[in-house]
Amino acid sequence: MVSLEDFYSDDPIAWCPGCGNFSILKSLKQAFVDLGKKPHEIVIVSGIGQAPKTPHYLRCNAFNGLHGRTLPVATGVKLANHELTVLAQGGDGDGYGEGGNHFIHAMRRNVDITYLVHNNQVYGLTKGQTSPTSGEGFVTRTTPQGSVNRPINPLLLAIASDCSFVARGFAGEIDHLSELIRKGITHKGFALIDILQSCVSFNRVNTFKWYKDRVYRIDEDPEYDPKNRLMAFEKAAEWGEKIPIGIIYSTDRPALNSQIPAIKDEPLVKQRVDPSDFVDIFEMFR
Amino acid sequence: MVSLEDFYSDDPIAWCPGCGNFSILKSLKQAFVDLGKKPHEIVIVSGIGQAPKTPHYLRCNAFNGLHGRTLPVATGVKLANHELTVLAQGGDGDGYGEGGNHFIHAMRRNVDITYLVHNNQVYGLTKGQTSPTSGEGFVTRTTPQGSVNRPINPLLLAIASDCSFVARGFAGEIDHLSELIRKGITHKGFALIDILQSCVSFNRVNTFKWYKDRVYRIDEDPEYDPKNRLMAFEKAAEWGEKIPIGIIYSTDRPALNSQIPAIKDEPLVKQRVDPSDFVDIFEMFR
Amino acid sequence: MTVDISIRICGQAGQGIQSISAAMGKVFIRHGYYVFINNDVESRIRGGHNFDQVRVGHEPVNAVNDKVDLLIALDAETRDADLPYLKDDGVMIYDDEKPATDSKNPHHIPIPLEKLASKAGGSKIMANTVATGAAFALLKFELQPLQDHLKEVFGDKGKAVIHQNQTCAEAGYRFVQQHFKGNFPYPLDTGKFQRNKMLLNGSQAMALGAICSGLKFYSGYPMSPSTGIMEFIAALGKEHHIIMEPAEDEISAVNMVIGASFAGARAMTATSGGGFCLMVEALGLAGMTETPVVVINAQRPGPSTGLPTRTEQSDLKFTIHAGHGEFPRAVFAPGNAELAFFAVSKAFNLADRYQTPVIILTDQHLNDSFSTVDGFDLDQITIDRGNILNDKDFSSASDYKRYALDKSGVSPRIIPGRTEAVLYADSDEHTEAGHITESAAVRNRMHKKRMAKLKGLRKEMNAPEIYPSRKGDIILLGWGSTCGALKEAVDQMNSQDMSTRLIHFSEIYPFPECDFSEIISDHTKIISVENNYSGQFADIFSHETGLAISHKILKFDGRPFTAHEIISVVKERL
Amino acid sequence: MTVDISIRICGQAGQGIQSISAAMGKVFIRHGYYVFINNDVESRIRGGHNFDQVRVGHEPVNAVNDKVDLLIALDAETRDADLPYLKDDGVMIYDDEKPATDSKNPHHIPIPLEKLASKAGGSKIMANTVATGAAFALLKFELQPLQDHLKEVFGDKGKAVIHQNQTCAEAGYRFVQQHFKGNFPYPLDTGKFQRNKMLLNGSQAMALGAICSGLKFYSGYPMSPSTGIMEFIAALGKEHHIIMEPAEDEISAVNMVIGASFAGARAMTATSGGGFCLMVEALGLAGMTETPVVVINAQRPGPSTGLPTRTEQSDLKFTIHAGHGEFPRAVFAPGNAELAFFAVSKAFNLADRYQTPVIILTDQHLNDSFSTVDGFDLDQITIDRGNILNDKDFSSASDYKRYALDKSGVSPRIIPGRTEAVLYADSDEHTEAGHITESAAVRNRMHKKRMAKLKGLRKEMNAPEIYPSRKGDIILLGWGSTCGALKEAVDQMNSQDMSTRLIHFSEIYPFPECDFSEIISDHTKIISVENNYSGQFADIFSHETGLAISHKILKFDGRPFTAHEIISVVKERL
Ligand SMILES: Cc1ncc(C[n+]2csc(CCOP(=O)(O)OP(=O)(O)O)c2C)c(N)n1
Ligand SMILES: Cc1ncc(C[n+]2csc(CCOP(=O)(O)OP(=O)(O)O)c2C)c(N)n1
Ligand code: SF4
Ligand code: SF4
Ligand SMILES: [Mg+2]
Ligand SMILES: [Mg+2]
Repeated sequence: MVSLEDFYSDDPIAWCPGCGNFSILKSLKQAFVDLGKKPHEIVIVSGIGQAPKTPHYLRCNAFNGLHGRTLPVATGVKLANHELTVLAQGGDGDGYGEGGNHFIHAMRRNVDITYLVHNNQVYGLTKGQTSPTSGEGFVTRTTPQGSVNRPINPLLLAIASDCSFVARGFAGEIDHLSELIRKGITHKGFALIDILQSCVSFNRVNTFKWYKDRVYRIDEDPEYDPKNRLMAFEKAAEWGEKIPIGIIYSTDRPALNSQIPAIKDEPLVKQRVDPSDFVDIFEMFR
Repeated sequence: MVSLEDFYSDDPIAWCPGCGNFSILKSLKQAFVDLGKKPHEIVIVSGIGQAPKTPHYLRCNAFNGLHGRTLPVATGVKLANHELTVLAQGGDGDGYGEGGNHFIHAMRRNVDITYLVHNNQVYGLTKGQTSPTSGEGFVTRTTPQGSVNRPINPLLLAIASDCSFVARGFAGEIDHLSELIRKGITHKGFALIDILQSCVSFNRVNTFKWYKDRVYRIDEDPEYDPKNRLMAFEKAAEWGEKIPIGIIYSTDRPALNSQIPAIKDEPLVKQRVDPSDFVDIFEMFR
Repeated sequence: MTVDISIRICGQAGQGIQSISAAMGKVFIRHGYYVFINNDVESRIRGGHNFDQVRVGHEPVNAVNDKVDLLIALDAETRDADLPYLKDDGVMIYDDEKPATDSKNPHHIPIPLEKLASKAGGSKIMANTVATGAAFALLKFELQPLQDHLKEVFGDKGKAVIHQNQTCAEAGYRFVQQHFKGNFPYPLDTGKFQRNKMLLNGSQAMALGAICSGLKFYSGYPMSPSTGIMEFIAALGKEHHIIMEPAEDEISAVNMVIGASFAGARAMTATSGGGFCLMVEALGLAGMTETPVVVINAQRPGPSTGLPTRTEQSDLKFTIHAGHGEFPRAVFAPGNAELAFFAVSKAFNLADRYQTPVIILTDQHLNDSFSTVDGFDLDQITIDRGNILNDKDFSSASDYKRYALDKSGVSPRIIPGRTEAVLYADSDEHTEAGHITESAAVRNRMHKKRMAKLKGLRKEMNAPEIYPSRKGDIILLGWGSTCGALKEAVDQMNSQDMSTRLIHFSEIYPFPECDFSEIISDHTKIISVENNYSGQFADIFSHETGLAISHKILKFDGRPFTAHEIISVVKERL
Repeated sequence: MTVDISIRICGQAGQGIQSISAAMGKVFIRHGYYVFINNDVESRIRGGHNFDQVRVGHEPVNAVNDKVDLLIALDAETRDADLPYLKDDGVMIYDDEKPATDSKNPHHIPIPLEKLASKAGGSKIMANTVATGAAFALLKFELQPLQDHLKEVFGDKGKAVIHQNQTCAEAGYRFVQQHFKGNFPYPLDTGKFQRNKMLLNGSQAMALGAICSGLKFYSGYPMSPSTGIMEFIAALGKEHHIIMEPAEDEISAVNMVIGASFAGARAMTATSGGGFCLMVEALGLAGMTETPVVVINAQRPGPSTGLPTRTEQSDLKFTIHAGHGEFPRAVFAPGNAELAFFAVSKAFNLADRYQTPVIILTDQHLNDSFSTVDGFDLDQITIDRGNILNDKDFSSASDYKRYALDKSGVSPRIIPGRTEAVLYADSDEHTEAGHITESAAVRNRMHKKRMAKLKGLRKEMNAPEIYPSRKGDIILLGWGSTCGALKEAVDQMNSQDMSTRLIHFSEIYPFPECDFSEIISDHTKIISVENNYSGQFADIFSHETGLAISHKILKFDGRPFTAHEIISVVKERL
């Protein structure tokens, strides 16, 4: 049995007071406890930004790599040892800006990892520039006249990529978010959880209240069927007065790691190799 | 008046006999002629692969850059001189693999360029490896057991990104393709034209006949409304026995280049600068 | 006595340290002083331990000092960490609700910063303005210039805000006047108001240099310590007709810049090491297609993410050799903000004239530190776009060949759309016409043509600065942002009868032609000083000149050198 | 007389040149010969001018020859281009429907290649098999071994295909026997069948080296000339339990590899210059997080896309300095396929033991050329995973610190999930526990710890090969794939009374400890030979050893050196 204490880290938290990341951290720990995962069974791969500092603030294996490169590293970890519970984690700039290509391709690969994007619609750590999810008209020091680009809708991209689990959470709904994370981890395949997170320092538009006033849970609508892709496209396109949270789309297809003959029997890291096993390999060249 | 001869290039063509690229080249020249564009008014930015050799085979300004980097270069060209007709052009690997991130972001930027992707579902120039659009089960030297990744559906990604003009053409329908290219160029904003192109050397699955047997023109269906995004998602998801070609989605939103105050009056390249204009700029530091 | 005071303002991120240093800087330069402001911040937005250090003098100041005369502590923890840097006769200001360890020290002055701020109608957060007022009182500087500054800064926030701030400043000022009975050893005479100096940081200087040289297009992705350049250009873009396009990643940024430059606009990008890594493939693209491009690589301590908000000079060899294959380039490493301004301008001209990438290598210390510049002489700036053909230059447009062979290595270019001619640019090896070739003979000619540019570029490189002009047995050797600290060290060593000279390089590659035979004899000791682990420039210097380096003073903890530090190591080693 | 014949097969891409060279190679090594096959192809799939050159000898052959004894021309245009490379007494085979310029030359043998192919029940495309048969007849080599080979190659295509091919081969063979009345000067004795030699290219050798050393994970993106490595690993992946994951780009490839390695699997990627550029940021990541990783950079002529299917050695300095900031690495540049096999194995061990990136720098000539190897002694391969802790090694799992300070620079690692302990790996500067730090003191310790690995690595580097052991006034200096041509040049020069030695480096960085005082005197002339424009290795060598280079022989047209070429330049210059 694991408890919250097992996930205690003594590394002092460097986030701003009031930042939405604190709640996400809480949800995440709770999800691990609920799943009964032990710290050493977990690997969190994170990028660079405010969000990616998260793994330092709990106890688990952590790889805090490059800005934008979480998904390839996490994919490598999972394929090397699919017995680990692997999460990738970063901000909206990290995941949808610098890491956009990996995002698209990780989804089509459908490797069994859970991807948490702390989406504050701004670049936090670098002090508030426009991000791929910043709204049109958003004024920052890089867009003094307001952003003129259409924001990325990560959920639509995910459904278009036939991502097998697509969800949106809100940092202000800790239990619901924790449940989404739990389900994402349990899901066999790539799980995207885009998390609305307020940034008290640099996003004065999409504040906690702004989100709070808009979000609603789709699981309260009995008609909504997350297996229906067309319905999912429609739901995912909703943004504005009302913003849906919950599982938007989910589909069953085999995870990459379950399709590779080389790891049918055991993970790569458990396979022992002896050079002398390979005497026959040279025959084809003789 | 321009004619096809104006677009003659003496550079010998290095494609395989029977390659679908020949037809695309033809459609492209025809589109320029039909639009009355002069060679020097056009810039084609291409990547690396078989498809990106295209601009050498006609007369126009050409920038044959890096594998995967057509869209940023083309964006830079257009923003520097929006009076030019700017096209970007490459293969499926170039555009959806190496260049995937730029693809997503060019669409949300909606810069007024036309993007032709010669989609042969394989890496041609490097001799036949699996590409992002290769079908599941496609056997190549990098996927000897058959590809297990879900292919990218570029049209779905485009619609999800609210790309303002999304079309699919087929190299086997030269006039139709030429018309799509013409419309793409006329369209004010980012126009994606994904072109089904047979590769006689490395794709023995998706052959000319395979495509020919499947494609049908959506403009023959009077009910189909390319302005309807949900309808577009549904149509774009069609792939298999029947493959739609034509304009799948189109929407009106201002092109990036029309929204930038700096080039309201004239393109950047026409603006003359004199250092002495800037005496006052230092005042804020005094 | 000439004044040379250092003031450190320390506290948590978010407490408004920079408003204090900015206020001081602005007011002091407007009263005839030279100011240098260095900031030392952590990679976080709130909390932690950060400081700005303001150095003020009658004479130019261009480096940080080890010890400070005045410490303004906005928070208890950082205060305790920074107290050791206070001179013995220095004075500290701190909030009285955060008791000092040694509260009996008469030079440690408790002030109810937050209380006064609240009382003055502001919130606690305006404690920084109270502290600014208090510091002005300690320095015996008049209050009015500060009040005028606050009015200017908060001008567009309305009268109420101005009033609150002025009240806070006055409260701090008065408090010190009433309660501080000690003696602050280095008062600052207010003197006359004048606006003949500028205070700006390296990022701003480079952005200005670019703008004044005709920059038309910028694309970038935020990365400390380069972000300031992008933000400054974005701010001025509308007024000066410059496009600043935020990119999805650094690869896109540099390729957009190449596209814009190909189309005829002066274009630039800036980044730091990690982003520069991602741009490296495109450098070769610019080299091969012969597209002018200016890239600023503002260094920070590596490897990898490293120390994002700190300084280092460890990308030198990487920058010189970045990119596969061989192609010509120039690399500058300006020594201070003023040199940086002109370096950008020269970079644009060389990029255009040689049709190849030019890289400016700076670092966090140069980019973020504010220094005082008398002004930039715009007459020194010329805009030379190189050899560009127009319709009148052709007999027949169809004969135009983009890569026509020429001994200089430079073929005339055209701007697409401006002439009837068309051009083919190609990243593959190509013929004169720009078409892909497999010919060994053509390859040889084209590669030699491109590489021939290095010869021309080498002649363009400025020789290093030798300072001062009189002889010295000891030579300090440096490059880039260490210039200020090195000059100060040289001055002090000379005043201490250690006959010393500086050789400082602001232009590095191709290594400038220079002859040191006049200044170096057999018993000269060359001591290289660099902000990196392995002495990268020392290697290059001795390889190029054949001169041996006697000692290397290397520092790689992310902090800039001080003159004092350099001198003590020199003394220790000699 | 010992045999040393060169055969060039030229034609358009798609005409099956490689089937001919492969058939010759396989049959000849199985009959006791040494074979070296070099290919010279354009970056296209059909058409153009391409050739394979097969060199066969009784003694080991490891380089290309300038002139050929037999030219097999599958097409008229390429034939005319290649005729100048035929020796005066050489023989040419060509299709009689594509008349030769000089059709009266009795050594130019028209054969109805395509007609015979069609008649033999195949299609015109099997002209290549007819030509193979014809060549065998010319060489006076028995037909049966070729027929056996065809049976083996087409085994899984069914009897009909085998039969067609054998018929074609026989038709060509008989045609020559009946019509060729001339004399082919260098017949090849068929000799005894034996299977004690291997014919393989550098890509295959490196893939095999990796597999035999426990490679478990590979990810890559196709790029000539590295693609062969990936394809070979993919082909064997299922049988040998290796994952080969095709990546969306090179950035993803190297980061996947880092992830897999972090998780405990031996992992590798390979690419060429352009892709390597994109991997450079991740090299620093591996350096900082101390994750073992092996990267192969197979060079081709740059800059940029350059000449995609050709060879060059121009990424050396870039590779050594690639990545911002400073971190330890090793760089190998094996001289031939056999050395390359073992280099990969050593690279894995060093990467694991020093927890840092190791780069293998090869080129198109090494990767794509086939050479004959007697075999690989697997006993010479050990798998050393370095210092890895397991549960039994801890008193308390919670005390584990990933970056515990150690003078060697190497801290024991754990494999995530295998122990109760957890680890924090970070690309920011970090504490011993792996958490982000801003401390100058910790930074200093950590950076020194990492850089200390260079000292250990340097001791691991093999000194260069000196060949032959006897003295020489002339020293040829080389590195990487030029080894074969250089050795041949040395042998020939010595036989021509030019007393010459080779110094050849297969391991380059950190520069191995080596002492040349024994072999170099004041009148030794060191001539460096490199496939690049600027003599990159010559610079490094003279910087490291203090020895001056007398001459540089540089070649950068994308084609490999021949011994003859080296010798003529030496003679010209001395
Ligand atoms: C290659 C590279 N480019 C840029 C950076 C600088 N950088 C660090 S964090 C960041 C953006 C952070 O925004 P986001 O990912 O949204 O995370 P947040 O801080 O908002 O949580 C950037 C641009 C970097 N570290 N590496
Ligand atoms: C950075 C980089 N990686 C890899 C390559 C090698 N490369 C050249 S073309 C190509 C793929 C071509 O496939 P595609 O884009 O589909 O074009 P096609 O040849 O099929 O038209 C690759 C991988 C390269 N030139 N640059
Ligand atoms: S800057 Fe924003 S995202 Fe970062 S810690 Fe502060 S509030 Fe959170
Ligand atoms: S390889 Fe395929 S895509 Fe390339 S030219 Fe040949 S047929 Fe066309
Ligand atoms: Mg963010
Ligand atoms: Mg393709």
